[in-house]
Amino acid sequence: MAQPALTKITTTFKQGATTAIIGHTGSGKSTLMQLIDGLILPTAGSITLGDFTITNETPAKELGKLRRLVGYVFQFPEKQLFAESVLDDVKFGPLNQGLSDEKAQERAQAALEQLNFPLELLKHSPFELSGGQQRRVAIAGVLAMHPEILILDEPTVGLDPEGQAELLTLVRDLQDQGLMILIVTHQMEIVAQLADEVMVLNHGQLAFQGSPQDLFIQSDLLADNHLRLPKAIQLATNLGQRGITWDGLPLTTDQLADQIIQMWRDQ
Amino acid sequence: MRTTNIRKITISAMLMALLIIFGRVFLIPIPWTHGNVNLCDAAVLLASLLFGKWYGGTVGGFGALLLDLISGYANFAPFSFLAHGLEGFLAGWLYTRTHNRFLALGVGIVVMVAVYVVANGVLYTWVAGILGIGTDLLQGIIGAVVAALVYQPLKRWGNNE
Amino acid sequence: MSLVEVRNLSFTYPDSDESVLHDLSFEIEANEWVAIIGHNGSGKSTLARLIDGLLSPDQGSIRIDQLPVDNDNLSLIHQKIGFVFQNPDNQFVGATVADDIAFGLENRQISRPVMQDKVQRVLKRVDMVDFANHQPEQLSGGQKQRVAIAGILALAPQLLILDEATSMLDPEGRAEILNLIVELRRESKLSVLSITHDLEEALLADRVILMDKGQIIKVGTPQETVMNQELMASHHLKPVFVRRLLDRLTAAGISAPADVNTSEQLEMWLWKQLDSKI
Amino acid sequence: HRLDPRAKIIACFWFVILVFFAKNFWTYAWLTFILGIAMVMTKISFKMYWNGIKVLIGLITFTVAIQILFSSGGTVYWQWGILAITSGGLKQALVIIMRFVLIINASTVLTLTTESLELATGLEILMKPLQALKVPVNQLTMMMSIALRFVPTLMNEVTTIMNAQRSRGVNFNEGSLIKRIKQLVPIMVPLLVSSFKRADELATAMEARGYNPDQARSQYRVIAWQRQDTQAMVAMLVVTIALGLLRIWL
Repeated sequence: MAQPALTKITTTFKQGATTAIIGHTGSGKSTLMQLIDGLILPTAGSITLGDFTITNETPAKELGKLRRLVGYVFQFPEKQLFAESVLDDVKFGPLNQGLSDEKAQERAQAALEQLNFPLELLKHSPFELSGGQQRRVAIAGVLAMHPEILILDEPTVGLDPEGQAELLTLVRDLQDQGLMILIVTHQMEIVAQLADEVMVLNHGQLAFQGSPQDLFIQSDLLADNHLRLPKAIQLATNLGQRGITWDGLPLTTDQLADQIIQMWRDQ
Repeated sequence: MRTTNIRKITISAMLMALLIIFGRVFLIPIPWTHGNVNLCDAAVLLASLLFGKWYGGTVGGFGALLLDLISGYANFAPFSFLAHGLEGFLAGWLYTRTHNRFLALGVGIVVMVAVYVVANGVLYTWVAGILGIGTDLLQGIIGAVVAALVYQPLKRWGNNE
Repeated sequence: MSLVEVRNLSFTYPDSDESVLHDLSFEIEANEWVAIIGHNGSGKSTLARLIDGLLSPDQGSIRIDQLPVDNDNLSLIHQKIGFVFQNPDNQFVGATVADDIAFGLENRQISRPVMQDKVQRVLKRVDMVDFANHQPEQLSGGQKQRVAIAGILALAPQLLILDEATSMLDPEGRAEILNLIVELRRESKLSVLSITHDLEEALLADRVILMDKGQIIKVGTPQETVMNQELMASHHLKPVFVRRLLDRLTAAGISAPADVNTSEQLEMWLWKQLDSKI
Repeated sequence: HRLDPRAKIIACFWFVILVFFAKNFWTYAWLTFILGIAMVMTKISFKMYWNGIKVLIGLITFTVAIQILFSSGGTVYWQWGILAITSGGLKQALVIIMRFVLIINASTVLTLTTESLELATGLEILMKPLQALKVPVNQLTMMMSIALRFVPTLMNEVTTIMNAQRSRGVNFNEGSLIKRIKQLVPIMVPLLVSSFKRADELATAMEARGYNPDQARSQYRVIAWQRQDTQAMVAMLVVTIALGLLRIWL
């Protein structure tokens, strides 16, 4: 424990916005998320979430309350399933919050429905489901707790392309509902498609915070952090270097296509 | 095509790793003794319930042997080998034969406690042996309760031949 | 003479009544890179396991380098095929990197001096010499997969099977592994069978087999398969970037010449078109 | 430190057996002296050794107290019913304390100076003779080395699972014994499920890499018995003879 996992980070996260947190393995991303969820306490400094302030001396009871604000979907969340039925597993969080069985069941069903989970499987064991279904059950278990801040750690890793697309749609739905989301990811496509803001951590220090557009034009910063641009942005960047001017760097294939078509027609 | 046999080795290895983890980090503080009991018996008994006497015995015996060697109780290692080996073997054997969880786990922990009484008696004095019964028995009972609770949702992975 | 010959292969898992593969036949030539694509549940991983003799087929036959894959030839088959699995952690047997690389050599009872020499050589090849005594917990996913590949190279197989070997890695690790494979193929006569649902990865192959519901839907060059947007979409695969952009442009009445197929070609063409227009 | 793990394991058990043959003051003093030298040679702080004893302090205190109060013989210093403090009792208590301390510290020396991987390798070779009894030693040692390899991996998994459960509202380290036991279910079930999955995948990977449980394998990792190991064994022999002499003459 000689080296601090995070050093003197000062930052704010916007309410209702989606922030992507990126950085290579060991950059301190998970540590930061665990601090925000009160799973570990800061050695020095503080974190404020709404009315709560976490410091080194925050008692365990307070942390319990804090964790109700934050929903944390861990990497490979399906690995956390344990109950004998899907419904019991999703109800676990709400019951821990002290809700009645009825209310917990209501919330569980609503969360599963939002995730397009086939409700006829409610009584089945979660271990009988496919990988994609298991992940949806696990995410439902967090959403059923009605968090105000949602942390997603590498939510698409290990899913097939269809599952990945479904998950991105879900995140967009949650964004539309005004939920504040923090996504830890290595995938720049996700940053480009979903994030309002992006934060780059490097060896425990804040290397960048700003909009995805601002990040993607900083080639040195990207190279230092071993970040690869998505193909669409890479192409746009290369064309930019060849003298083509964009009306704001396109972030997705669709945006790139739109701008090219526009340019073509303008001539 | 040979995987069944190799699977026996890998499953036993994972259960041994779990035994070491349960023995080293899953400690339940016991209020009136200022001490902890560890949960390695839960791992032994789960191995017995899920996979029968050979797994129970092998995992219990060799897992406990390793656990003692790496946690600084080398003096106990041969006794632990015997205690947890017999515990796992008998619990597995009885469960396969009778399907009575209470009997299987009960006999398993009684045998384990008995071996430790002898171990303490031989190593130190008989007084120490008898004094150890309390915590060993408690540890065994807690291990058995945990094993019984966890066994239910895990049954489908068992292969109690 | 093909390296891999699959004839009328069918397979059903013992505890299920639905068959996973029906009547498959195809070949892989020596020094060829074949990618099998298909979404989850298409049977592609099962197929790879059958080829390596890790499962036994219900019907049909598989030959590797003329040798039938059956119980009598298993150790020879495993000698000819190196298999990299999806989860880097669950194929790491040894306590350290060097121990893990030696695992396959130990199984073949190679003498210790020869082993030491081989371990050093493949460590150098995958650029992991400094990590020889590291434990798996100290490595990234990409590094673990490199160790897995090193362990295979030490045995000098003829065919390398990659079963979703990059799907649990971050983009950097994925690029590292794919570059390594491309280099290895340049240096030796290694054949590759890669199983993936990442079409960008399949673009690197010489030939692509599209599978769905246990059947081969189409076999062809990446151009004929991966670049066929309709075909990919109808089998739930996410089209590659170049194809999607070209299709968007075509829909708007902008058509690229037929020889524009890669990101680089697209860049050159767009530059010329847009630059001349400005 | 640099000894062959086999030498260390043998020396440790040898020493523990010697402790049983210690009878009088001089024999204990001799063994304490020898163990003291070994402990100093490890260059490990005495705090670590104390930690080993601390765990058993309750048991030691109880045993000693009972030994003092219930033993008889020698001068009686204090008596109340059947309880008595006698010189014989005190002497026996001292002997027991010495036994505890010597045995515990001897095994601590072994553990602190030997990595678990070395221990497993040492154990493996010491078990080899059992092969004659048709014990599948190769398979057992393969199990043990895989077990040690996966302990850190599964430990990380435990941490993640516990964090995930805490963020779902579980408060560990709180509540009655029953509640604590129940809280283990959501940790242990995922842990076991994932271990079974790992075991399955690992078995397939091992087979693909040419592993055959019934076949002999060559060894990449070897431990070599060196002159210093023989010296250590000779030293143990000297210690034993000296102990014997001390027992007879004093």
